[in-house]
Amino acid sequence: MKLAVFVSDYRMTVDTLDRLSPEKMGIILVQNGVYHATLKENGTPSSILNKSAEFYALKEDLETRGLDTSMVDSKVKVITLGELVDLMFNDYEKTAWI
Amino acid sequence: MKLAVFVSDYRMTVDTLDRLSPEKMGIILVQNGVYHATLKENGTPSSILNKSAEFYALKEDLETRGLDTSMVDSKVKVITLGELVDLMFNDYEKTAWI
Amino acid sequence: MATTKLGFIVQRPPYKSENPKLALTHAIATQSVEVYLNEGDMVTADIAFIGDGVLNCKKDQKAMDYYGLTSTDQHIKMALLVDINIWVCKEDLEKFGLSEDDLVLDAEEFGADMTVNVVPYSEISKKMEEMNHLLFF
Amino acid sequence: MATTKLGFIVQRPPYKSENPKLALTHAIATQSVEVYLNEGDMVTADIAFIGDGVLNCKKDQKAMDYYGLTSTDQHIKMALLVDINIWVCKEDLEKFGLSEDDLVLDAEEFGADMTVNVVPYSEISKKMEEMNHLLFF
Amino acid sequence: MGKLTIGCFASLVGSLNLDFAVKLSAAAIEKGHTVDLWVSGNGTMLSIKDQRPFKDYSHLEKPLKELMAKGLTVTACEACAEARGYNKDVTMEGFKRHSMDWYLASTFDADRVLHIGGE
Amino acid sequence: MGKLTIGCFASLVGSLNLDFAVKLSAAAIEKGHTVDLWVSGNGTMLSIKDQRPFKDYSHLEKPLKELMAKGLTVTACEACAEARGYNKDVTMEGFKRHSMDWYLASTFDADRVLHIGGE
Repeated sequence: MKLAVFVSDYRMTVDTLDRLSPEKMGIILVQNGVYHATLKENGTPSSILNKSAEFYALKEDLETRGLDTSMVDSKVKVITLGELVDLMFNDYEKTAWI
Repeated sequence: MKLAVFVSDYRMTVDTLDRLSPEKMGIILVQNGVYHATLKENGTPSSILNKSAEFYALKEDLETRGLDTSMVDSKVKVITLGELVDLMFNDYEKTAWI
Repeated sequence: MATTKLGFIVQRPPYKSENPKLALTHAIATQSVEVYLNEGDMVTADIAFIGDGVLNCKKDQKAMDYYGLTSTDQHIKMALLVDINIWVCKEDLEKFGLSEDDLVLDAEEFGADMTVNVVPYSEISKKMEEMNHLLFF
Repeated sequence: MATTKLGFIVQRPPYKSENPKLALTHAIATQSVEVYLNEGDMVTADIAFIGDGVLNCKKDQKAMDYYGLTSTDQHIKMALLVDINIWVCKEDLEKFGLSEDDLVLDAEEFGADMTVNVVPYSEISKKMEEMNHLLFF
Repeated sequence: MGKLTIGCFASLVGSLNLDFAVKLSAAAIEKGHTVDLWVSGNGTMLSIKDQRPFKDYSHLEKPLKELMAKGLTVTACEACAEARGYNKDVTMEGFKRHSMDWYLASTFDADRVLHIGGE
Repeated sequence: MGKLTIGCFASLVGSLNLDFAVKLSAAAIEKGHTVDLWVSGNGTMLSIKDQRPFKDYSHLEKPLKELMAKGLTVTACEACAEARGYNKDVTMEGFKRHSMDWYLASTFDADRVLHIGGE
C-alpha cells in the first residue's frame, strides 16, 4: 500500500502514525502539522521526522504561521497545494488524515 | 489561591496542569477526564493522580462511559453535579478549565 | 458489478468529538447506498477500533440516561444489526486492562448474527491493505 | 468604584482552535465594558501566552494572504493598541529556540505605547494569584 | 447565594461541553444561585431555534427553555453568530445577543467564573 | 484526470479544516480533476447562506460559489444539519443535502478519497 498520511496537529492525541507500516509512506504536514517541520524542542527536531517516510510541508501553512521556509528541516520538501494534488494522484493510492 | 482545575480530556495537548501550583488545588475530572480516575495503562494509573491535589470525578460522566464507580481509584471522590456546585462555591475561589 | 471497500478506523474515545458516532452512522448508511449505484454495484464499510478508540466499545454506557443521547455501545449494536464488520484491537484492550467481558460483543436481543471481533493489530493492518480507501475517525 | 481583574491564559497554538483568537477579541472588548457597569467600575483583561500558546506571538504571519483572516500577530497589535497587558513565557520561547526577535513586540506603526513583555513563568504565576478570575483558552 | 458566570465556546454536538454547561447551570440554579451563561465561537450554535431532536445528537433547546423560565440568562456573541450565518431570525426566543463586552461585564459581580474554553 | 472525494467534519471557524478542504478542491479542479465535497457533523455549518464576512472569521461562501460554478459538487449531511437547526431555508443555493449514503456512493468511483475526520 502506498499511503499519504496527513498530519494537521502539532500535539497529537492519537498514536496511529506509530502503527502504520505501509510499503510506501508520505507524511504531508499541513495546518499546525507544519510545526513538526520547523520547531525544535530543547534543540531536538520532532520525532515524526524519524519515521521512514517522505516528508512534505505545505508552503502556505508554513507562511500563515510566520514560519520561513529557511526554518524547514532538510528532510522536508516544501510544496504547494497544486503539487499536493499531483502527489495524491500520482505517488500514493490511499490517504489517512489522522 | 484555591483553584479548582477542570480536566475534561484523557489525552491532553497542553501541559498547563504541570505548572499550576496554587496553595490549594482540586482536580475535577469531568467528561473524558474521568478516564484518569479509572483507566490504568499497562497497569499504571494516570500520572495526574500523582499531583498534590484533591481529586473528584463526576458520577454521571463515569456512568455515561460505562465506567462503574467500583473502578475508580481510591484517591478520587465520586461527586454529583450538585456537589460540584457546592465545591466551586465553598471550597475554591477560582477555576481553570484546561 | 463492482464493490468498493471502505475501511473506517476509529482512533478516538467516545463523547469528546463526534468522530466515533459519525463513523458508525456513516457505516450504517451503506445499507441504502444502492439507490445511487447501478444494479450489482456496492460500497461496504468495515470498522476497526484502535488506540483510545477501543473505549467506544465499553458496555453499559448510560449516555441516554444522562444526556438523552444514544450511547455508543447501543450504536455499535445497530451496526451489528445491519451486518457491519467490527474489529477491536486486542493489544489496546490489554493495555487498558480490559477484556472481552467489558465490551459490547453482540446484539442478540435485536436478532443480529454479527459479533464484535477482538483481533490482534496485525489483522487490522492486513485488512487496511485490502481496502480501497481508508477513513480515519 | 471597583475593578474586576481577569487573567486570560492562552495555552494553545494559533489556527487550530478558535481559542487564541477569542482570547484576543474578548480582551479587546474590555474597551466597551463600561456601558454595562456603574460609573467608575471596571473590568480588565490581561493576557499571558504559555506553552504552545507562545506560537501565537510569532511575527510575520500571513493568514490574510492565504486564508483572508486577520493573522494572530496583527490581532496582538490591536490588543496592544487598546492597552491590554500581554506577557509571553520566557522558558517556553527558549524551549522552542525562539527569541524576542521572532515575535511581534509592539504596534508602533499604529501609535501603541504598550509592548509585549517576555517574562519568566514565575512572574505569570504571580499575576495569576492577583487576578479575580482566570480564563484558560 | 452567589452568582456563577459560565462561558462556553464549544459546538452543540461533539464534545458535550455545552451539555455540561447547561447541566451545571441547572444544578447551580437548583441550589439557589444566579447563573449567566455566555456562548461564543461555535458555542453560538446553541442559540439556533428549531433544532430537530434526534437521539444521535445533543439537543438542548428544551432543557434550555426550562432553565430560562427559572431565571437563567443566556447570551450569544453576536459577531460570532453572524459570521456563521446565525441571524436574528433563527435565534431562539429569549436568547440574548450582545457583543463580547457582555460576558466581561457579567464577570464583574460574579462570585465564580467558569470559562469552558477547551477544544 | 481523476475523481477526488473529500469528506470534512470540522466547523466553519476554528481549525481551518474546512478552509483546507475548499482550497484543496480548488487546486484539484484547477488540475482538471472532478471533486465531490461532503460535509457532515459540524462541517454542515459550511452550507449556511448569508455568512457575514468578518476578517476575524473564516468565510467560505464566496470561494465556494466560485468553485460550484466551476463544477464542484458539494453536499451536506441532512440529518447533521437539521439537528443543528440548519434548515433548508438557510441553505446556500446549489448546496445539496442528502443522507450519509451519498458520501459512500461518491467514493464508489472515486480515484482518491480524503476523509478529514480530525478534531
